[in-house]
Amino acid sequence: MEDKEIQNESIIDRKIGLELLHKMILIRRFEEKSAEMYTKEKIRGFLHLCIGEEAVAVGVMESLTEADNIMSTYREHGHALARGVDPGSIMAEMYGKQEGCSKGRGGSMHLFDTKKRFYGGNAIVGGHLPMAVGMALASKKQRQDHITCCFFGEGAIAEGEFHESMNLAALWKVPLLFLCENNLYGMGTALRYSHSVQEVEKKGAAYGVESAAVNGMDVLEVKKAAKKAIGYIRKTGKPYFLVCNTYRFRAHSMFDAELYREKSEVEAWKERDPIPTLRTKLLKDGLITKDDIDTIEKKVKAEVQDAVDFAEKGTFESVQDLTKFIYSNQR
Amino acid sequence: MEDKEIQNESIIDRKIGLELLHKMILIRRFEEKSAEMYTKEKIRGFLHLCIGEEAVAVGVMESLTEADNIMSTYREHGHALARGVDPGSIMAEMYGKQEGCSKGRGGSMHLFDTKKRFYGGNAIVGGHLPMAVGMALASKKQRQDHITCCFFGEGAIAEGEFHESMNLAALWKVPLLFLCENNLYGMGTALRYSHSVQEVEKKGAAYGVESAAVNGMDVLEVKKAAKKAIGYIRKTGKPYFLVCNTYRFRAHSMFDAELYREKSEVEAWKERDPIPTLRTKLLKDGLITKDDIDTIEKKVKAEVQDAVDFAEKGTFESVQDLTKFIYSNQR
Amino acid sequence: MTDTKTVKITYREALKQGLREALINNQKVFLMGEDVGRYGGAFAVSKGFLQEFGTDRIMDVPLSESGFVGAGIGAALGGMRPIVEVMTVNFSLLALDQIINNAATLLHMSGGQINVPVVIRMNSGIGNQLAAQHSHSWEPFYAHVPGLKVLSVGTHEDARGMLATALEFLDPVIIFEYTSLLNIESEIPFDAGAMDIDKAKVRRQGKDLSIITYGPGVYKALAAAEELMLSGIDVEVIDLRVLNPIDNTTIMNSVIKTHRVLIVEEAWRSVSVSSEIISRIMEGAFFDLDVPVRRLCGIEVPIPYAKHLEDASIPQKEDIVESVHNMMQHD
Amino acid sequence: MTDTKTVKITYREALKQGLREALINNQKVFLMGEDVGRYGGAFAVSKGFLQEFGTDRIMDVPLSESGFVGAGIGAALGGMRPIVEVMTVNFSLLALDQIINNAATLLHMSGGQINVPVVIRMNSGIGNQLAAQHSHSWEPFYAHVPGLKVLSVGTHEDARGMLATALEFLDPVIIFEYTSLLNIESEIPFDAGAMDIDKAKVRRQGKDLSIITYGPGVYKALAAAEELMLSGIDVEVIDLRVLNPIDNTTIMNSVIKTHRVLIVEEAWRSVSVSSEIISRIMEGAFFDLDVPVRRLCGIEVPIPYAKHLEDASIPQKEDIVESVHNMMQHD
Ligand SMILES: Cc1ncc(C[n+]2csc(CCOP(=O)(O)OP(=O)(O)O)c2C)c(N)n1
Ligand SMILES: Cc1ncc(C[n+]2csc(CCOP(=O)(O)OP(=O)(O)O)c2C)c(N)n1
Ligand SMILES: [Mg+2]
Ligand SMILES: [Mg+2]
Repeated sequence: MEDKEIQNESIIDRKIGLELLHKMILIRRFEEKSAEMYTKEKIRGFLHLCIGEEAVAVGVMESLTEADNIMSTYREHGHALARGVDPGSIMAEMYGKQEGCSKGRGGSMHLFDTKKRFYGGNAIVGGHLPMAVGMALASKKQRQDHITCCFFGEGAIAEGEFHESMNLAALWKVPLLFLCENNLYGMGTALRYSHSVQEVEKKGAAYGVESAAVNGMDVLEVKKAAKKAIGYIRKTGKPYFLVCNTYRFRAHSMFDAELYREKSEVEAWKERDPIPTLRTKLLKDGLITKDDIDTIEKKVKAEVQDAVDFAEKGTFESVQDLTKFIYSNQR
Repeated sequence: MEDKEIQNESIIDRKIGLELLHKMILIRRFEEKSAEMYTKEKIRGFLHLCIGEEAVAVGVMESLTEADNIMSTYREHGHALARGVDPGSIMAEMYGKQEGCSKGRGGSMHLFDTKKRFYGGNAIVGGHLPMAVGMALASKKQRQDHITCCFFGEGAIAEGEFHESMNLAALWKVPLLFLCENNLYGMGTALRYSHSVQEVEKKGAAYGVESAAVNGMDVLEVKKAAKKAIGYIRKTGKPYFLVCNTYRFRAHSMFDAELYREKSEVEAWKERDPIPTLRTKLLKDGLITKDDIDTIEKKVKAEVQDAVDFAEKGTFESVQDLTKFIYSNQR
Repeated sequence: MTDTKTVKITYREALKQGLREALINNQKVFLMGEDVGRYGGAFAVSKGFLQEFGTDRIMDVPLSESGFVGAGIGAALGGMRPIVEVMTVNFSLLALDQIINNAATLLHMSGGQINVPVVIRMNSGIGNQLAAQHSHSWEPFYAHVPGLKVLSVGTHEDARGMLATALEFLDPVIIFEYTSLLNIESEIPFDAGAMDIDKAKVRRQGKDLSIITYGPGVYKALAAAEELMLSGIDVEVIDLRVLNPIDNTTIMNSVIKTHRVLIVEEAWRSVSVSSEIISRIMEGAFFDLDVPVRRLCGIEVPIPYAKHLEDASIPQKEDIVESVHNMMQHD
Repeated sequence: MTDTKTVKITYREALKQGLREALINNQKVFLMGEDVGRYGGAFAVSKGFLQEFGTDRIMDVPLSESGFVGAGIGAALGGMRPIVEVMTVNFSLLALDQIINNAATLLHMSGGQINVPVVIRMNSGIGNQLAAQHSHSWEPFYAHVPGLKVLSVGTHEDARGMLATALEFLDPVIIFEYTSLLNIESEIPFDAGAMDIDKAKVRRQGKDLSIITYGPGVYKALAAAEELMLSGIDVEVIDLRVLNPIDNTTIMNSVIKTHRVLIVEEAWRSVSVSSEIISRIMEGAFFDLDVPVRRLCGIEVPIPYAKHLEDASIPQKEDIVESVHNMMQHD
């Protein structure tokens, strides 16, 4: 434990500390605002919040380069924000405006930003895993040295696509980070009802894929584990399976009575909230002051407000354009 | 090794030895005749022979009861014969006659005989595994004490259905024997090109499913392993994954130039032919005589000839009946 | 309906009553699907069932559509009476091989030996801004496949009664239920129960023009008909109900009566149920037509998230009214 | 074709030349699929390619259709130009989620940011007694989905040239090739190459009746036309070639000219490409019809193994001739 902390110190300083904290708080406040806008019916459809899981998005993304590819799920606001996708373009997307990052065609579940190499926003559980293998394969074939990082939930592991993708990635030796956010539930189905083996990282062995699990509530631990995983991938060109154990504090989506878990369980996990965890540590280590936190909160507040303003000011695409983007009409 | 042989003795006597030998020879000669009838264009479509793999069919089937359910692949003549499906009805099926076990609608790949609880004859690789889980689940729900045995090739393990089925079977604790015939090739694709981990029995651990591999060229070893597996299933109600390592001596199907493997490899495996292996052992142990073998061969010859005669004498269904069996028209 | 005592319930409640009755009436019936138990059903249709019927009858399943749908099919083979819920029709693509190659085919392939009495329910439809991956209308796919009975639940009566009759069939039945109708209230007979599942139904008698539709089109067409009546146009509304096999008689009787047909369907236009209805009218009632049959279908675009674009991508009441006016002017 | 120098080749050879050319012309092109390499291709189309192009360009893949088709899609996103072979169309159901929810949808869902330049080839058709699970005609499914370009290779010229053009498209292209044509020889221009993939083609000019067909129907229709000519009936034969999006102009021009239409299709009748063609004629050329359009389609039955039943389940030349005679008598 002490040993771990020492190693953590070594990867953190004031600048990085502030950055990590800023990003996590941005995600948190952005999503809180999204929930608010959902109740105001500015945002519709499915809205899946990652509140409680911010450490994973931030810790992993921090360790990737701009050239790396990202693929994610429908619970991807955090990933997109951590990746640097413009908050305004995300909010506008959820408003259905053409200034949105997917021109309002995708909504919350389908954020895309190819400039950031952010490839969605995929809402068929497990359906993006095979594509991630393919992207990594393309990198290998083109002798590019970037990797692909694919986020998915522990629920997705039960899908055949997980199995096929792990096998293909291992067989073909492609630079792919399988990044599982294990938040213990797939909608209302607890891990123990969806997997016969619940330490899901153990599944890597069936494919000879290097695997690890990490405390996903601590951004420093995630960062360290991600760094190790990514280092391995860059060095060997082979895939890696990293499981981040985390928890979502909110409901699965906005339609969820949360009948399947005890309030007390949620409260217990909130004790491990990744934001206070980092904040406390940074304060304790004297890397930041209370003022810094205020500054971040103020800055984030403005960023989120800007995003909302941008979305509000956004415009709706003309209905005439409905059939755009079916074929590219290009050769 | 010695220990093993001693155990083998204990499960074999003259009667059983003759029976095992008879069944393996029946399968071998029946399939040789099928190949002949294919070249004579009596049989068409895809024909997949299991020559070389007879020990698996016979060793496993021997250990099941009449109440147990069987599901198999398109390479299922051996399983059907070992199960006791009438050879005439199989040959007639391949002739496309209405006296066939599937009325000529199925052909070689789709042998069915519900009286024998033989549920196909399934030609989508891996596609029957989920159904096998369901049959086992039905037994469990109805508190029946029979099990389901599902045959598949090692190629099927790469399909998502294998993964989903193993997880479901383990999670629901259903009495299902996953019986993998690992003949080292899926069509022309060698094991090493289809699985990142080639000791496929290791995949059981990812689901907490008890697993084992056995020499599939020795019917006595198969029988012992199957007995153990089936005993475990009956006792615990839980699934078991048994891999029988074997080899097909013939081409994948009748359309296969066998470009993907060396003749010498095939020859080497033929040295381990399960029929001579058992024959030699029984002779050596003094359980049978050369005359016994002649008797078996003669008997089998007659059985196969009867099957052919039956098929030849069979009749074609009227074209008027084409649209039968689409709906059962029953409530 | 004015004669008999009626009760006002939501479509959700109607579905729920039908389902509950099925579980009570037959101990072989069980419900399996993602989040049908602890979560209470993704759309709260099975809320409270787990408590009432227990985990043996109400089975939460892992995310593995091919696996659990296949297991449902297998359980049907094994003597149970499974009702499989695919959370939404979108995910049924993952199980399509099981549904087509196994459920729809086994009766035929086995020469009539095997029945597959499985009921597969799927929530469907467009209209909640769920975007491209969650807004498919796969009725045309299922309507294409012989061996499947395909039902589309467009009214509260059918929501209440179709399941009971489906459970009397020995063949696989696919039931489309519609998310957009769940909260809508309507009157149904106090003692509503099992409904025929063979025939289309004239939901409104009319003499000027026939609107043929199904699913969410039914109430839209009825509303349009009311409005059109104000202009003196008397529209007949036919609810197809059974999309496979399609009931020709009801259609032809209506064409012969009104000589004008408009088809309304949410699914994409090309190769749709509409196409099939038009073809049957071409074949069976060509000389009875006063004007060419027209159709209002889903615009051929992956359904966009933004509300105004989503609305524009499926036929609305106003579109129906306008089309009918157009067709009537063509005299 | 009599003017230019021609060469006589089989359909297989034509496919092979097209494929080989594609591999030579563009280093980003690679072929992936089950048994395309060491086996030489299930239908010997890629025989020798592994030796010529190496394992990087000719990739044998494990049995995992969802996985490797998805990987092909991902590789396209990643900058490669994959040609994915699904061994036969039957297995494409396992990859349908990838093809529809990813390949066909990403361009739209991302607001036009992402192109998916993947070509997916599938061997198809009925006629080799492969029975129900290996005899699907899934053209209607793919023709229903916007975002896909769907080609049906009914002639040797198209076998030679369609792939080259498909590889110029930035959108996903599905190519249906037909097993029953592989060994058939025909003349093609000596310098045959890239063909347009936008338009239907009049394969035979005629004035009395139009046969509209695709795939294996083309040569059957041409043969029927020759025979009908002997009775003085001059039939026009239209090869649709592109099943999605369908070329209306060529169809309408022919209807306006002949006033009589017969559609010939091997796929099951209900909700088929034929249904769609009939609908378009109803909508676009109703008043030009002398007699109702008719169609000869696959009988709605899982295709049986027995030869006589299989033959009876799809339209044959004789059926075409008979139908045309019937339609001509109806004057
Ligand atoms: C193939 C498929 N099946 C079902 C769903 C419905 N669904 C959406 S999210 C979800 C739970 C996924 O759980 P997990 O993978 O653990 O991710 P989490 O939501 O916990 O982040 C389900 C069942 C879906 N979108 N796709
Ligand atoms: C889903 C699917 N993909 C591809 C095929 C074509 N195919 C038939 S058998 C086979 C190889 C299967 O290998 P394995 O599972 O090892 O069984 P074996 O033939 O060796 O007994 C292939 C690729 C198929 N029938 N089903
Ligand atoms: Mg989860
Ligand atoms: Mg094999």
